[in-house]
Amino acid sequence: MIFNDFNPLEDKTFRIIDNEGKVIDKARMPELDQETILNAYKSMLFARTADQMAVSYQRQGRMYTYPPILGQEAIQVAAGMIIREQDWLVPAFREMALMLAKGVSLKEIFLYYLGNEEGSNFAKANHVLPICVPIGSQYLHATGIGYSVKYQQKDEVVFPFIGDGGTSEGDFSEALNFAAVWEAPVVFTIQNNQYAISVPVKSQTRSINLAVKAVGFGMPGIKVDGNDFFAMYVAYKEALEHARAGKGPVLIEAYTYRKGAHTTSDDPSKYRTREEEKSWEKTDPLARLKKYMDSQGIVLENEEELIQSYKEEVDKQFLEAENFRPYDLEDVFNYMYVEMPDDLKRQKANYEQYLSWKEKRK
Amino acid sequence: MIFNDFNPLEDKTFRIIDNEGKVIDKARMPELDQETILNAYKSMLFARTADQMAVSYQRQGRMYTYPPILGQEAIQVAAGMIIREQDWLVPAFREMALMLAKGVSLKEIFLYYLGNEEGSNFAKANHVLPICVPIGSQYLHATGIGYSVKYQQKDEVVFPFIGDGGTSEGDFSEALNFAAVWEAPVVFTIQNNQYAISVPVKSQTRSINLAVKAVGFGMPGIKVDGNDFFAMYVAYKEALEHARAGKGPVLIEAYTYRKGAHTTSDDPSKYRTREEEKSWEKTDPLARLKKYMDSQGIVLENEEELIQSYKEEVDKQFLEAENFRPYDLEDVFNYMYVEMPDDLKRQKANYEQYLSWKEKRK
Amino acid sequence: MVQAINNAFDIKLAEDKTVVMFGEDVGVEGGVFRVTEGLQKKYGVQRVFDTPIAESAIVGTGLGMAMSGLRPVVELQFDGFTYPAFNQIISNVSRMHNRTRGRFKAPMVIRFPYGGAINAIEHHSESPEALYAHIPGIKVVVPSTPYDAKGLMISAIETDDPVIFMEPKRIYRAIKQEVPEEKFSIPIGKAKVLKEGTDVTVIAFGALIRECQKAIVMAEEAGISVELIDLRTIYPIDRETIVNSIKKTGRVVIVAEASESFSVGSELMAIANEEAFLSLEAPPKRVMGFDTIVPLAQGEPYYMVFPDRIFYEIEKTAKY
Amino acid sequence: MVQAINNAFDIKLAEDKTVVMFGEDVGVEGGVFRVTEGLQKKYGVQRVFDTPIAESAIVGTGLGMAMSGLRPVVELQFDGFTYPAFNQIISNVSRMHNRTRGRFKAPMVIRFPYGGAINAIEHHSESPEALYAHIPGIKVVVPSTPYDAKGLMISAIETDDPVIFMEPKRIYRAIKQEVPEEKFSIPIGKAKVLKEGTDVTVIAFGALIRECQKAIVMAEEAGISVELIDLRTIYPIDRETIVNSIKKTGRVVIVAEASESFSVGSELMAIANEEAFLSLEAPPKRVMGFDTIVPLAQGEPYYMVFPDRIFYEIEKTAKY
Ligand SMILES: Cc1ncc(C[n+]2csc(CCOP(=O)(O)OP(=O)(O)O)c2C)c(N)n1
Ligand SMILES: Cc1ncc(C[n+]2csc(CCOP(=O)(O)OP(=O)(O)O)c2C)c(N)n1
Ligand SMILES: [Mg+2]
Ligand SMILES: [Mg+2]
Repeated sequence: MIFNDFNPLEDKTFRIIDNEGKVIDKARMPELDQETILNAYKSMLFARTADQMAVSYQRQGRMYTYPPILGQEAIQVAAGMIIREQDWLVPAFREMALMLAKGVSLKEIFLYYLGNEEGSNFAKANHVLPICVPIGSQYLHATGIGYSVKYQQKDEVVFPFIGDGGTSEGDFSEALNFAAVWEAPVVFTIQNNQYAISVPVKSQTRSINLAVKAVGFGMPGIKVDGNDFFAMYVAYKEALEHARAGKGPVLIEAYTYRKGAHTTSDDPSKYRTREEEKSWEKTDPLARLKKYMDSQGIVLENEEELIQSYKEEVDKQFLEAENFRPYDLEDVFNYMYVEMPDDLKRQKANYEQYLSWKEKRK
Repeated sequence: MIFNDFNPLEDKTFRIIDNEGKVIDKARMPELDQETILNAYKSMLFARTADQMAVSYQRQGRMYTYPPILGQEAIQVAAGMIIREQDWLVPAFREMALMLAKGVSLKEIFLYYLGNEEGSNFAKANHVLPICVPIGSQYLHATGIGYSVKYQQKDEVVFPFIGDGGTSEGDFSEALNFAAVWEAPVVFTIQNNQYAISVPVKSQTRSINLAVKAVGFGMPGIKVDGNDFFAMYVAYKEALEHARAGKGPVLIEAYTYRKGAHTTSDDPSKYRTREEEKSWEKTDPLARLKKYMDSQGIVLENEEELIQSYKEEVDKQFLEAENFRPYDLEDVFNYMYVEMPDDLKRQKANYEQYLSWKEKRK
Repeated sequence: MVQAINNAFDIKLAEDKTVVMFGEDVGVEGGVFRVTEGLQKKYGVQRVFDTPIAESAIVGTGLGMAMSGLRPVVELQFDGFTYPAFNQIISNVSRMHNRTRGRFKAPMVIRFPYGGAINAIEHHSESPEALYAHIPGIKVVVPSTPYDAKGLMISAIETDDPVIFMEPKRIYRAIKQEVPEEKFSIPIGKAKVLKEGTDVTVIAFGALIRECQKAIVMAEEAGISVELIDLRTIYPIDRETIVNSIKKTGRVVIVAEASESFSVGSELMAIANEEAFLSLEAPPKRVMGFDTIVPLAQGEPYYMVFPDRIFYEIEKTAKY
Repeated sequence: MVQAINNAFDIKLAEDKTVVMFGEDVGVEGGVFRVTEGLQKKYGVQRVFDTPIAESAIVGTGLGMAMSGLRPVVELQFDGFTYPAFNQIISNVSRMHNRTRGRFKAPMVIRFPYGGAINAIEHHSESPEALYAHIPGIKVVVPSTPYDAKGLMISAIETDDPVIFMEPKRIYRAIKQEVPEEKFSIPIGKAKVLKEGTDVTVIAFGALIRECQKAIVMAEEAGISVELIDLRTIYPIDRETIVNSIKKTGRVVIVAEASESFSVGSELMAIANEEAFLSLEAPPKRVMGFDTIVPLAQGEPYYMVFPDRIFYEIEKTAKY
């Protein structure tokens, strides 16, 4: 069990390949065939393409905001390969690649950032919660789902996500505590991308790392190199097995770097240096995996064309989102309750009267 | 430093005398003269007397409720000997003995449980916050005071208290985290008395103990035998020095047992066995200290008379509380704001009109 | 009322395996007011259980359960300890259905004892109904009798929307009433006219219904005919019943225990104006708590609304 | 307005060493809206600093500081993220003075940007003033211009009571106004008559004052004389100014962005009834948000209160 071998109290980091793509922990290298590895890389590439296009749509004024995942692709693609159809994804708001893996469409993601709640009404994704903006609160939902699936004796595992900053919220601690007490099948992930908007993780906590927070709740924790696809893959694989075996929750700190801005309205140059950004370049998850592939003779053919086809796909989805049916007055009122109460009917009717007055005045 | 020697990760407990009052850790036995020890015992005895009388006042229907400290006297008397005039006490609600040590009067404590806010208006106690009923919230106030005294470069240390159950609240974790990040001079105590009303600590958390929760915030933590007066004394002494030296916060788990009921409206027989209660009898903090004193020839003379005089003192204070000036309409309105706003003046005036109508009707 | 609510739980736990119940001391102890007494023994620790002390977690995990096939009924131990869960309630519980356009529902009951006049210490005497009623997406229910408590609780558990269920702790054991053993329910969102009358409408809910009834005896003796409405549900509020009565009497007195500013009293006065302005013969009047903290026991007699004061205001309104 | 508030901070930080300022991203970054820009550089990291992400802690530690000699001004990043701090505000901050009979004061400012119409994502567009105004023991302030923001902020920092200071984010940079560089203050608890008129009183605050002003232009063109009141402080509310105006015009339209039920609108209608019943010539009217979550950007045009709709209601009220 990697959870026993990498003690966060000693600040150990689980890593399989180094920055040059060289395998440094052969014993733990997962047995994946070439195609699987190639597909993983492709998924990362697709995510990165979509991410960059999302940023540019926003710059073009065609989308309101967007939180880039640039640099965090390995974590999410690895998780996406382990998380099964029946498992639950409980995202924070920076899990685009993982949401895609779980069956959310890019169109839906775009629709959300185009300001339409239908973007959280995933048509094909099973067991995926909408993104959660109030930081930390989603961790509790995950623990509750963990209790629920255990109670119902279902073979389902819950995968909640949070950022490094989110670990400071009380809800984070409460969720870990309840999950441990309930021995709930929950695999908690912290995407430690070093920043909470402008605040570096060293201002967030004095603990030697974030994985160590598991100790206070009596559950295993591990710090994993989040830019190492293989390490993340193995960590999730073992975590899933751990949870399925009824051994309760685990905490994974995925150590990574937010290469982009916090959201499209943020300017990182206000709070971090170019040098720092550069020093992380060499850990880039795609570049590392690519180097490994090169060393193994795993060839991605026609990369340019592939990216071109990805771009077309992304653009197609974005256009679908842009051309989604117009937002209606109904959409404001319809979903507040399972059945619309009289009060809302009255308010809606009054508003319609106003609208017809407005119509007439024209 | 005891904080280095008793690693909570190994579930070590710091203890100086055993249940028979025998010194088992000579090296760490504090140098206290006989009189000091005698006085400590007397303080514990006074607290116990007052506590038991409080319970009986409540039984007589002369007080609304009361949370007994029975069994937790050593922690509080030891802390009371270390905490200086300028230091801050931030209580939960089960720190009667410690509040007395800090200059709160029994009369005030009784007045509170007689249903009068004047019971939190301590006339002579310096830097003592009122009891705090919303569990955990007081820990944050303590951290804020810690920041404040550090910012103002004052030689003051903050001593917040909480119960074992309270460690599950988000505020508990947030307070430890902020204190660690700020390196604030705060000595956090958990009085682990094994129960949160009816819920045993093993249902509260899966951590191996409560002191270990310090690890997740990068601060020292220690589990201390809370029924061992000497161990508690040394723990507080070192904690105070640690904080004064600018080394930041520490966490002390005082391992003890709530011998009484949660409050006077609780019946522990619903949720715990007589056997369990009995098994804790032999750890009683007063009995243990007494045995030590006996072995050292430290004699408490005229114990019966002393207790009698304590009873008279307690009763005197209770009567003062009972005969406190009657509660007035003013007392409802006067303190809501520093200056009473018009709205409250209006509401008060309206009420007075009603009162005079009522008067006339008689 | 304790009995009646316990009975509602018993019925629902027995007939629906998706109902689970938890909170601080609700399991072994059966709740500090014994509302869940005996249920853990009968239905097991998986279905009725104690949690660590963390209200945000109690509600937040409850939401997770509600989204994944269960119907959690969670207890917050007292009114004053609901606030650590406020963020979960307003940001998550109340919105999940709307946010996901109905893809997820949140069928859960958040219940707690509320109100004062039991000589409690601080934070044990609050009436936060206005805070919760202002939150779109939840329903807020307050029973005033054992019968209502049972019927409304059954509805609350069966409703697919999240419900805040406030239990008037001071009448937990005060009212003796025969409540049928079998299952029945009372619709959420409907007020009840408890007594018809022609001169003044009195609107109240929860524990204060009893105080109003005593005041009404005084009023009738003084020749004033009073119509009494029990709101039963604070939101969605039953405008129709309220307005019909005000139109009839032209005068309305609103009785509640919370601080009066920005309260349910304010809203009822607004409704009176919006829907019955031309019928109003006197200014609608609220008889409520001051804009102060609920005082400790010695101060409660000033703060609390007693029949005397209600009668005083009914009379003034009737004579206006 | 960003500039004016920043200037108020600059003045208070310079003249009073007990003023400290903190929150998420307020230090290095100067706040996500740049309201605290440059202050950390000028006053040091001990006085203006970033905290971990934990709103309960930001407010709770602020209270501790306020009780021990400081005057903290804490920022909560958005309206929708004030709720994790709700318990600290209602259970601790608002009560410390009363609980200890004045032995401890809690001079602190809890400030946050509020309101919608900026095309933000979820939880960034809320108007929770009614929730805070219902809490006894705190003051709730909302400025509508840069000048007011500066003067009210100075008062808020100097007041010995805790103040919730809501900053209308959508006009953070929208209004250009000359604001004197020197120190001045505007009293908390006083409303302002922005424009006199005889037919209808319009009451609003914060960002919607501008919308009202536009509506009033339309109304005056239609021959309706409107008196406009800016509340400035939600609690303690300035009954006198409000009531004098309603007595004069006999008609009142209340404009705000929050959900209308159990809101500031409800309270103002209650006040109109309590104090000016006999002067009312038309039912007081609220023009407010629906009882729904604030929709995302595409739905905001329906939810938000625009001049058109205000004028529509002014006209109806005037013609009543
Ligand atoms: C309760 C709450 N407080 C504040 C915010 C505002 N906010 C949005 S993202 C963010 C930083 C989050 O940092 P982190 O948890 O590290 O996640 P990351 O953005 O790096 O993925 C903050 C403070 C929020 N969304 N929710
Ligand atoms: C926020 C909050 N939730 C619930 C309660 C009700 N309550 C009062 S005491 C108590 C148990 C406290 O247990 P613990 O922290 O172990 O302290 P002890 O009573 O043992 O000293 C509970 C749940 C409360 N006071 N505050
Ligand atoms: Mg981060
Ligand atoms: Mg305890």
